[in-house]
Parts: sequence; structure tokens; C-alpha cells
Amino acid sequence: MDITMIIALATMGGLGFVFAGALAIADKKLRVEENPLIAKVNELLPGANCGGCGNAGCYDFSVKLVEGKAPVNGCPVADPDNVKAIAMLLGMDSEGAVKMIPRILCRGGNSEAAKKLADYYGPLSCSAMAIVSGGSKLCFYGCLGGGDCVTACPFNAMVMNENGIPEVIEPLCTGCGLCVKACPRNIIEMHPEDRNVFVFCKNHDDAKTSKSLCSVSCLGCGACARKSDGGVEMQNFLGVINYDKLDADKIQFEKCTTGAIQKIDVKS
Amino acid sequence: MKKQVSLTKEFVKGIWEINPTFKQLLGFCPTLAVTVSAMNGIAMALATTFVLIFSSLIISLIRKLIPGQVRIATYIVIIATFVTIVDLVMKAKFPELSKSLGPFIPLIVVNCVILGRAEAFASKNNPLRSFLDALGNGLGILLVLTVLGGIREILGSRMIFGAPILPDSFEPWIIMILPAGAFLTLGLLLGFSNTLTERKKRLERESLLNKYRPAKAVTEVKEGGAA
Amino acid sequence: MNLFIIFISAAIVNNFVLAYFLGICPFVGVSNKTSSAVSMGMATTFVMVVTAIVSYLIFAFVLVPFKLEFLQIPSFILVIASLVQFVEMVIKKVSQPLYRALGIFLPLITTNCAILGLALFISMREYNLMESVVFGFGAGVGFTLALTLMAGIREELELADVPKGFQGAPITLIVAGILAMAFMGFAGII
Amino acid sequence: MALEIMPDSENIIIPLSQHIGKQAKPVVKKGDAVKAGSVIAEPEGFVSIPIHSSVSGVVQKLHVEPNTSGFPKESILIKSDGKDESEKYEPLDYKTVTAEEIKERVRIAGLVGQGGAAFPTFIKLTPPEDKKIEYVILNGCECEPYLTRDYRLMLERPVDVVTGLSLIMKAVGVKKGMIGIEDNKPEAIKVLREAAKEFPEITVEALETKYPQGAEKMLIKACIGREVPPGKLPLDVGVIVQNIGTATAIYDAVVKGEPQLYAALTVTGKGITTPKNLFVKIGTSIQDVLDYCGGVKDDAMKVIVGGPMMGVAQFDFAAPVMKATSGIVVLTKDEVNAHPETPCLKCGKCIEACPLQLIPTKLSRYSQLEKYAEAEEFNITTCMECGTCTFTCPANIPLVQWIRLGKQKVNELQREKK
Amino acid sequence: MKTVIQMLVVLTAIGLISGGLLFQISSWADPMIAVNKQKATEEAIYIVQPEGKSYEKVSADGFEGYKVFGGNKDLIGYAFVYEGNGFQGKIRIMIGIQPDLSKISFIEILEQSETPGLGTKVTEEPFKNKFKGLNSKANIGWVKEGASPKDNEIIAITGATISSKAVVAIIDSGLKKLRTLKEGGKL
Amino acid sequence: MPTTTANPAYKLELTSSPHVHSRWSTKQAMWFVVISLIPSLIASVLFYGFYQILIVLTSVAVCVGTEAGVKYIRKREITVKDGSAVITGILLGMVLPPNFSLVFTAIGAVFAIAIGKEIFGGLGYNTFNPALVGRAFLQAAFPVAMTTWTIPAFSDAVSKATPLSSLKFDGIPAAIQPMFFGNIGGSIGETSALAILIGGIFLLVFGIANWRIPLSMIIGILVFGALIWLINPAKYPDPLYHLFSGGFLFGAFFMATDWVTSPLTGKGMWIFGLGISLIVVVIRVFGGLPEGVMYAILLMNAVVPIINRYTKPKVFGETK
Repeated sequence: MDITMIIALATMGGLGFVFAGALAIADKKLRVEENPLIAKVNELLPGANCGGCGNAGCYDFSVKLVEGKAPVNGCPVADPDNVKAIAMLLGMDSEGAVKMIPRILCRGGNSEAAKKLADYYGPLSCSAMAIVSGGSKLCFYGCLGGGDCVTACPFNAMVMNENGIPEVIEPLCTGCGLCVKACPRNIIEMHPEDRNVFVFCKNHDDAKTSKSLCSVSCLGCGACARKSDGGVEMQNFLGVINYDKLDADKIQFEKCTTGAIQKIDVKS
Repeated sequence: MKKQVSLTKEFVKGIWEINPTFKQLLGFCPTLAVTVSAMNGIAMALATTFVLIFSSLIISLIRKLIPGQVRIATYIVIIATFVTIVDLVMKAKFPELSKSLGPFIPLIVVNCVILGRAEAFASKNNPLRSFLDALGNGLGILLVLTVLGGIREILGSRMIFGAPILPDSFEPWIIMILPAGAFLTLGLLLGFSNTLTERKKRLERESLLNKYRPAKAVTEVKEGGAA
Repeated sequence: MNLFIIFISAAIVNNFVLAYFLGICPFVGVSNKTSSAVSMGMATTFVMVVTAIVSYLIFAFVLVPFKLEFLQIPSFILVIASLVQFVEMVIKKVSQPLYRALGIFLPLITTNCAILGLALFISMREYNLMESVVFGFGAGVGFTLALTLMAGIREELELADVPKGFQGAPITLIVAGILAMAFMGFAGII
Repeated sequence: MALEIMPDSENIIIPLSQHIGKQAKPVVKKGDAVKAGSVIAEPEGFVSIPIHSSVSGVVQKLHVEPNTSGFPKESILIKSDGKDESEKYEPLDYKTVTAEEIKERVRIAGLVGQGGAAFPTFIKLTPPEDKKIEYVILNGCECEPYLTRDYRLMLERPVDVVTGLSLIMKAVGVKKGMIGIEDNKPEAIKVLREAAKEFPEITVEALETKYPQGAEKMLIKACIGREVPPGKLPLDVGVIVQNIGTATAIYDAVVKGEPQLYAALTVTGKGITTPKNLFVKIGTSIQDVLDYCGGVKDDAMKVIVGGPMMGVAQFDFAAPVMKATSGIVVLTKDEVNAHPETPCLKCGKCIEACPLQLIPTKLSRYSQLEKYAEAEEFNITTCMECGTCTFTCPANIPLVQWIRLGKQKVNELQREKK
Repeated sequence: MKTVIQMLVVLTAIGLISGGLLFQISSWADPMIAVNKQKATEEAIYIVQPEGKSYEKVSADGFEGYKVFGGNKDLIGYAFVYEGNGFQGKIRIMIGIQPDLSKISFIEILEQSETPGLGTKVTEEPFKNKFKGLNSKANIGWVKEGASPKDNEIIAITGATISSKAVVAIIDSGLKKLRTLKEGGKL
Repeated sequence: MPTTTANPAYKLELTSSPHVHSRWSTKQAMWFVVISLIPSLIASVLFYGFYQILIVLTSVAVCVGTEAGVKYIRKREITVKDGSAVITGILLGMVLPPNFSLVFTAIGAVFAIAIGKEIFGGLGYNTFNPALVGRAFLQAAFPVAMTTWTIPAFSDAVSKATPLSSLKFDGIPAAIQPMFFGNIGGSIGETSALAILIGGIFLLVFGIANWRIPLSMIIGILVFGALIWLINPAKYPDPLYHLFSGGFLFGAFFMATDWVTSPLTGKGMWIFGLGISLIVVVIRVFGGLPEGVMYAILLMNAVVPIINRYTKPKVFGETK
């Protein structure tokens, strides 16, 4: 055997040996403990880092999950299979992982809601409009039509329709709830996918006032509440649904003159 | 947990779907440095593919023997070995090419694509799949380097594969064979490829929107005009 | 004077990133915040200086005497990788603030081709020990410079209306292209 | 344009919240007869003040009514009976009155600051124990361009102004009083110096004329050279700033025993037929005031309550004049001079213009892109919304609107953190 | 402990295999690389001394050059490599010259890193041809385009004046060195 | 809530405060810049002939066309009327050598607008001065054409070279006087210092260009130039030569003062101006190229975000 070859072997083998040895020692002495579960959980999360769970990112959330400081269905984006897998990893039950969908509880678009005498000029953003005398519509409870929810949606699951009211593209929606936070008028609410009865209005004005503001507002007449056995309650001129007591069959939708309360067709 | 994909898919995905340069944004250094001509690009891509395939294969074969702590070190040594082989072979057999690719052959070692595939794929999959994955990714690199080298060669020196294709009246854009030209060309290519992807996504969204308008009311609604 | 020229050449005229395309991955990856760019730059500079010394020693005292030049690549990369990892662990143990400022960038540096490129340049250009150190330092400064400039620009671009497809890596490369054009002004200074 | 008293309107709307702090609690009901000066709502909580009826008449109803803030507020509607009967407090002698008496009178008379923010005056007169107050500065710079009511008040009631200031100084226990007046009002400086002869501890300072010289922080800097740090109050540098209107109102409340029934305001702008300075009963609708001034011209484009720089554009003229209303400005297209918005060119004019040395262009862009952490880092909450940046901006970017939104969001986030 | 041993064994083994493999490959490749290098030098020598048929290496004072012989073993000139700084980096030039150093036979640029498309024009025939037969009794020089050169001057390339200048300067200092050696009788 | 008092005689606007605005608008400022460039344009026609107008017009037309095209593709409002593309076009045209190829001019113009400006999002967002990006591109792409100069009309000089290149390559300095009036080789717009000063002062008087930038640049070049000159007056040009030669004045008044790509604060502008001068002197004296104003401005453009960050004004009342 050539002497150079021996040196070559010795060099590389020696380097490998020294390196492995150093690493082994370092691994023993300088190790930072980390629960291996965290990495496994993190892998199951979508990795969108959307912050919908309220944490600084997916990794942060998985740390909290493992520490038991966050609910297993806390991630609004994860697909149900993965939620189940995480729950199994953590030895938990994945109860109530029903998909939530945002519902826009206002129908007062450009053609229904009355305008102010003065037109609003300025940035077309709901929250920016809201601080200038509350935008251009007379109703102080309804949709401003600036599309903040559409901009806020990280999944492009919302669009403004022709009438200036946002719509949700349900297949793209992950239920993260960022649109709810974006709306300065709080007209977007998260509801389980299968709920199908809503009052599409948030106006608390009295019947006369609200009628003058918008043709599709809830006037607070109480027709829907009458035979609902507490399914619908009137609070300050507005129908509020109590989903625990709700029985859709008992509500007389046809009595609502403005169509504020409706039963919608949900996809199962 | 992961669903097993077909072998064909394993191979094809590297070419475009997870193209190392365009989608994984890895291995920019050689991409930019050697693409002054299409030929150089192809040579570099082939060299990289060679290293990629063999290191993937070896790593996949011995993946179960390697302890986690020395994983990266082991991969690097394996990769470095193959790179040296390529380097020596090129110097011996293709001295001209070796001269023009300059110091960039050794730098294949730190091409993140190779380590990336080793870490993300070869260390978790069997040799056959690793081989196909490496081949696919290699072709992806080949595609990008050839296109990039081609564009730069045509505009920068009027030629493609060393043969003039533009008329003499075309004054070559020297900037294209300078570093600045490399950055600009790759930036623009990447931008256009992203724009195409965005466009595709948007179209998909639009069709989704038309298909699934949000839940419609069951009860009839009287549509009123403005108050 | 020679050392000064080596420094200026490595830092500005033949900037590793803008003229040699070395270290593009971290350049694109870690340049979105000025603060992290500066930290990354400092960590890289540190590793570069250390690499310059170590690779010079290996090359001059092991590889050349024993005619083992063909082991250059594996031995350099192995040494760099182990060194970086070791430094990281030491910093982590010694000083937490330093670790938070520099340490977290160290793993990224292992596969930074600028480091290996530096080692190879040193052996190729036959620099002596002092020259190697200055070269390593200069290259580090140049890298930091390019990274910081880019980070500043990208922070501004965060506020700009860049076409969607061009956000991120593409616009970074294009800015790098314009920067490379601007750095051509220094040509011929060495 | 001398100040004249506008006759009572028939329908008066008195909002229950005319000040910063908690809304007052109504103590009258439909059908109750009230006199001018009768308390119709009592304060609820510490930062709150009583509300008085400004006319004699009958309470119509309690209802949510339009408001000059742009947002409807709960209000009491009173129908005037035209008799103009009034209720007063016992007049006090300004020479013998004690500090406690002054503070109590200011509280029950329901005075609010006239500078725009409408902060209850009695609270301002009761600084925390640990703050050492050295100066009371009276703001004789008009808060906004176009407005002249402070100037008129100084010219027409110089003695009341100076006496009012001396009452404030007595209430707070301060030895040094100052009236800062912009040097484009030499008349006012002259008459006030004359009137101040009686009070040796009061000086009148002539200040450079520039907007926003009337802003608290600017005024303090100009008068005594102290800068109020970001997030701090004038109290923190040992100063209390009061408005000319507040001084006269305090004088009225203490010496004459009158609660605040009138707002002194300027009605001006190219869009109004006859500009006037008026004493208007609180609760009078803007429509009535405009009509009294001959109505709005056809080329009017904006009706603003407050000044043109910081006021609120109105869409409903049923909104009433309130305690802190300082003016109604009717602008024409020519005066507004709005160009379409174009992208920011980073010309830096807003930075040069900003009296607080902020970077408005960045703040507004951060706010627009919802980068609130950066906005906070750039001191967005320091902004006082004086509007100089937007006025100067050649690109016509609604900087103040975005910054206001950003401030709101940053404050929300800060509260959440706590 | 088991992992530690595993780590040591694996990495050492990989190192050994790598070292061995590379040694084998390099001992196969090295002679070929040397031949390639040799060939490249040879080619360059015959380019700058087209009539040369054989050569002989000479070295003195750390200077290396080649005596080039013609068909009948007569000395037809020298060839030597000289390097210096160009516009952006090193330029290495093989220079061929008459035995009495009176005239340059030809030159060949071996290495350069000039601006592509501009400075690189110095590697092209039209420029190199300017040196053919250039009087090298005294210093050589250059003039700008438009001026008329003497027999020891060449015309610089427009737009690449610096590179042209650098080439002339390198050759000139190489010639100087050669002259002193010749005068010292060391060649 | 009650109904609005109806009054249909006028239509009111609802906006945020403030409700009044100054007279200046971006558009006006832009057209003022265009006007300020006219003296230099006249000078160039005088010295080099009417063909130069053709170059500038080509450049303007292509710039405007490119901008409109990009905006159209991006489905944005087409904003060519704001004059910014026109300015870029004129500036680009004026930094080219006289009698430059129109095809190259067009290529440079497309590049200036597309890569220099629109890719960053259009007006207001570009990091680099678009005209200089266009010129740097042309310089890198067609170096020979970009360094081919023309002898001016009234000159008896034999050399076509610019004062700086004749100094650098031949060691022959030019006289100051022709440089001042413009009777000497150079780019279309930068030949006459006098014409530049007329336009520049016009800009300063109307407050469109901030005086700090040209002033700091001029002070900078005089100081740095003098320092080098004092080391070896025989070898290096004197500071006035630095000031009047090449594109320095043109750059100082029209390029560096560009709002978008210059710093926001006064302090930042001083740093910016001095930095440009330093780089100019370094490139001219030590570099391989005769002229470096363009590179210096581009480099400092890149530094502007950092300058802005560290010259953030101290907020009112802040103690630190």
C-alpha cells in the first residue's frame, strides 16, 4: 500500500473520528432538552403561521399544545385528520373539532342601505371609514363595504360582491376568524358549519328609524320570536337567536317583512 | 402518515412542481455563477445531478445506520467525496470545461439542493424513490440552468451553444454575461414563473367561486330598493 | 499595503455576493430585517475569519506536505461544519445574549458557500496566514455590507406595491442585480 | 366681527356626553319644565360633569340624536318657551374666593376645556399631589386658522380673561401666569397687557405666528422653552394650559355664578353668506346657526365643526352646538383644494412640517399596512393630529386619517397587552 | 454510550471510505491532469513560436522560460510566461520572442478575468496580432486609436484601454526581466 | 336614529381632517422639474445639434409608453400624466453621449422604467433613480457606444474625449472655462455647467429640490477633491476640476435631488450628499473608470433606507 494512501485514510478517518468524538462529547455536555413530541406535533400542523390560534406561529402553538396550554382544536386551519392525529399523539380526545365558518350578518349593500347626505371621500378601508363619521351609509351598525375582511383573509376566501357586501367562498375558508377581527362593525360571526338560521342584521335602532335607514334591516317587530319558544329573543329592537333552544320549524320566516331572519341552505 | 405517491410522480415533481430553483429557492449560487452560456449551464447541471443521484442513493442505503447527531456531518462527507470525484474526472477528461466552470465545481458541496434533498427525502425514503427524486430534481436544475444559460448567451453574445444565431447587426448586451445580468435574468424569470403560478391560483379561485357561491337563502326574500 | 488591497478587494470591489455569487442563499433568506442582517453578517464574518485561519493551517501543514490536495473539499467542509457547530454550542453555553444575537444564525452558515469558497480561494491564491485572515475578514465585511444594504432596501419594499409574483426572492435578485451594476463603478480600484 | 349673541332656537338638543369621560345621567323626564341653568343631568363617576339646560322650556324626550362628532349620542330634547328664565349660582368675589370654592364651582358649573378635547376643567385644576406645577399658561393663540373667537374674546373681555386666569392660578396655587399670543394680534397683546397691570404675576408673551402654535406642547415650548416628552402631559413639566374661552367661562361661573350656557364660536369660510362671531346657546342645531348667518352658499363643499385643520366634517345639520364647539367653517371647493391622491414620493415635506418631529409618511403607511408594531416604534401615539402634514403633502395622502386609525389600533393592542 | 460508539464508528468509517476512494480516483486522475497541463503549456509555446518543433525548459532566478528549437534543432527563440494585474484581476501571458530579443513572435493570453466582451477583447486575434513582429529592442508602448503607432507601439482597444495597457505593461516588464537575465548570461 | 336634514342645493363631502390643503401637488412639482431641464437641453442642441432632441424625445416616448404598458398589464390606473415618466425619459436622454443610437436609447428607456421603477411598484416606491438604472444598464450592456464622444460645435479641440477621460487615460487636463460653458466633450445634458446651474437654481428657488443635497455634494467634492489634490497637485486634478467636469453638477441638481430616492431628513441629506462626493472622488482618482457620479448616486440610493433609519429625528420632547 502506498504511503500517501495511508495518510489519506488516516486524515479522513481521523477527522471523522475527532469530529464524531467532539460532537458526542458536546452532545452529552451541552445538550438542550426538548420534548421530541413538539417536533412531531409541529409536523402535523399546516405551517401557515397565520396566527389564527393566537400564538406567535405554528411552532409556538405546538409547544403550547405539548405543554397542555392550548386546546387541541385550537388551530382553526388544520385539517380534521391531522387534528385527530395530534390528539392521538397527545393522548387526548378531539372533541368539537367542527369546522367554523364566518357568517356576514348584514345584507344592507349599496342597493338596500341608505346613503348619507355627504359622500365619504378617502381611503376605502372599513376601519379608516369608521373613524370619519362612520362611513357613507346612514346605518351605524351595518357593513361599510370597504372590504377589510377580504384583505384580512390570508386564504383568499372572501370577495366583495357587486352589491358591496362580502361573501365567503366556503371551500377555501379555513375558519381562522381573522375576518371577524378585521370588521370594525362586528357584523361577522363564526358559526359551526351546519347552523342554518341567522338574523342578518345588527341594527339596534327602533323600528321607525331602522326602516328609514335600510330596506332589509331587522325592525325589531318580534314576529319571529313569538312562537319560537325562546329560539329567538328580542334584545333592544333586534332579534337574537339562542341556538340552544332554536327549532327552525317553529320560526315563521314568512312573517319577517324585511327578510332579516332567514334559513339558509348549508352544504353538509 | 404521508400517503405514498406513485413512482412516476416522485420523479416528475422535481422538474417543475418542486423545482429546486423556482419553487424551493435553493442553489442560487451555481445557478447564477456558471450560466454565461447554455453549455456551461448543462455541464454544471449534469455534474450536480451526478452528485445528487449518488449521494441520495448512498444516504438512502445507509440511512438507518447513521445516528442523528452526526447526520449532517456524514451527509456532507459523502457529498464532498462525490464532488471531488466529479472534479477530478472533469479535470482529467474535460480540461476545457473544468477551466470554464472554474471554482464552482467544488462548491456543489454546499449547494443547498443536495443537502436539502438528502435531509428532506433520501434520509426518509428507500433507494429507488430517492433515486427517482434525485433524478427529477436534477432534471429540474438542468431545465433552469439551460434556459438561464441560453437566455444569457443569446443576448450577451449573440450565440447559442457557441453558434451565432442572431444577426451581426444585433449588438450583444454585455451586461448579460456580467454578474448583474445573472441576477436580473434570474430575478425576472423567477418573477414571471411566480406570476404564472399566482395567475393559475387566481383562476382556480374564480372557478371555485362560481361553483360554490355562499349558502343561499332558502326562504324567499323581498329585495327592497334604497330607503 | 498589500493587506489593505486584499481587504478592499474582498470587501467591495470583488464582493463575494455581488461579484462571485457566493452566499446567495442566506443573502436572499436573511435579508428581510436589518437587525437580523447585521447579526448574520457579524456571525458570518466571525466564522470566515476562523475558517480562514483553520483552512490555511490544514492546507499548509497537512494537505500540501503530504500531497493530499485532492482531500481539500471533504476535509475543509468537515472542519468548517464541525467548527461552526462547536462554536455554536460553546456560545450557547457561555453567553445566552450572545447566542440569541449571533448563535441562532450559525447553523445557517455551515452550508453557506461563501465560507467554503473562502477556504478554496485561500488555497488557490496561495495566501499566507496574515493575508488569509485579512481576506477572510474583508470577505465577511463585504458580505455584511451587501446583506445590510439589501435588508434596508427590503424593509422599504415591504411598504411598496411590488407586483405579487415579484415579491420576495425575485425582487431581491433584481435589486441585487442593480446593486451589482452599481458596484461595477469600483472596478479597477485594486 | 364682534361677538354677538344669537337668539334662542326653538328646539334644543343637549347631548349627555359633551366631554371626555363618562356620560352624564339624566335627572329630568319628558314633560319636565326647566329653566336656563337647571341641571338636567348629573355627573356619573369622577371624570364626568353635570349638564345644564341652556334655555327655559319643556323637556320633550330622551333620544339618540345626531352629534357633531359624527356619531349619534344620547341627548335630551328641550322645546324652548321663549321666556328665558334662568337659574344661577351665588356670585363670588374673585378677590376673596378660596381655591376649593373655585374648583367646586367649576365642577358644578360643568365647564370643559375649550381647546377641542373637552376635558372637564375641574380635573385639570386638580393636579395630582406629586406634580409640582409652576406655570399656568393661557392659550391666546387661536387653535386653528380661520377661527377668531379667542381673539374677539380677548379684545372684548380682556379683564374677564385676566381675572379668569388669576382664578385658575389661585385654584391650582401657582404664582406664575402667562398669556401666550401670536404676534399677528398686536391689538390683543396691547389690551391684555393693559388689563394685566392689576395682576403683577401675570405676563403676556408675544409668540411667533405659525400653525399649530396653539397646541399645548407647542405653546409650552414657545412660552417657557420646555418640551413635553412623548406620552407625558404638560403637568409633567409643571405647566397647566388653559384656553381663553375657558378663562372667561371660569370668570362667568365664579364671579357671575353662571353655568356654561353659551359656546363662543366663529362661523366663517367662503361658503357662508355672512361670517360672524357668535355666542350660541348650547344645543342649538348647526342648521339654525347657519341660517342665522344667512345660510350656506351653493358652492359649499364641506361644513366643518371645529377648525379646518382638526374639525369634523358634518353630514347632518341637526347636530347641536356643544360646550367645546369653537367654530363652524363652511368651505368651498376652492378652499379645500383637494387633489387626487398620488403615491408618496418621500419628499420629506411632512417631516419638515411636523411640529412633533415625527415621520408622518411612514406612520401612515405602517398603519395602512397594519404594521402596528413598527408604527408604535415610530411613536405613532405621540401624534396630536394637528393636520399640518396632510395640509403640506403634495401627494394629498390622508396621512392624519391613517395615523388616527393607527393610534387607535396601537392603543387597543397596548391595552390588550396589559 | 451505544450511540457514541455508533457515531464514532459511522463517521470514521465514512471518512475512511471517502479517503480511500478519493485516493484511488486521484491516483487514476492525477497523471492525466498532469498530461493535460503539459499539453496546454506545449500548445501555448507552439502558438507563440509557430515554427517551434521542440523546446527545453530553462530556469534562473526563479524565472521560468523555454528555449524553443526549430526543425533542425536551432534556437528560434524563447517562450516564457509572465503575469501581472489587469483591470480586474491577474493576467497571465505566454510571450514568444526572437533569440536576440529584438522582436516579439507572438503572444497568448493564458488567464485573465477582464470585463467580458470588453477587456476580454485582448484575448482575441486582432489584438494579439498587433504584437506580431513588434520591435522589442527597447521598451514597448501603446497609443490610442486614431494616433499612428511607432514600430514598438500598438493601438489600444477602444473602450478597453486599461486592459490593453495592462497587457503591454506585463509584456514590457517581462521583457525587461528577460533582458537582464540575458545580459547576465543566465539564459 | 333620525333622518338627515335634506338640503339638495349642494353636495357635501365627508373626509377626515384637515379639510384644507396646500397649493402644491406632485404633478405640478414634476412639471417644474421638466421646465428646469430646458436650459440644459438648449445648451446641448447648441453644442451638439438637433439630433440630441431626437434622443431625448425617443427616450421620453419609450419611457411613457413603457409605464403605460406596465400599468395596463398590472390593471392599475394609468398615471403617465403625473409627469414622472417624462422626467425619467428626459433625464435618461440627457445622460447619454451625444449622437447615441436611438435603438439603444429605447432599450435603456424600457429598462429604466420597467426594472428601475415599475417592478418596485411604480412612482414613489423605487429604491434607485430610474434614469440612472437605465444608464447603468446601457453602460454595462454597450460600453463602447456609451464611451464614444462627439466634438462640440464650437470647439477647436482635436480630442473627442471628455475632460475626465482625457485626464485619466492621457494625463491631459482640460481648461475650466469651456467646461463651465459646456464647449467640451460630455453627455448631452451635462456639458454646460452654466445651463445646469440655471435650471438647478430654478428648482431650489421653488423648493422642489432640497438645497441640502446639492450644497452638501458641492462642499463634499471640494473638500475631498482638495484633500487628494494637496497630496500630489501634479498628479491629481484640483477640486474645481472635479466640480465642473463630468456629470457632477447634473447629478447634484437633477439626479441626487430626486425625492423618492433621497433621504427623508435634513441630516440624512447631508450624509447622502457627502457620501456621493466621497465615492465620486474615490472612483475618479483610484478607480479604473474616468467618471463615477452615476455609480456614486446609485450606491448611495441603496444606502438611503439605512440612512433614514439612523437619522430618524428625535421626537419632540424625547430625551436621549
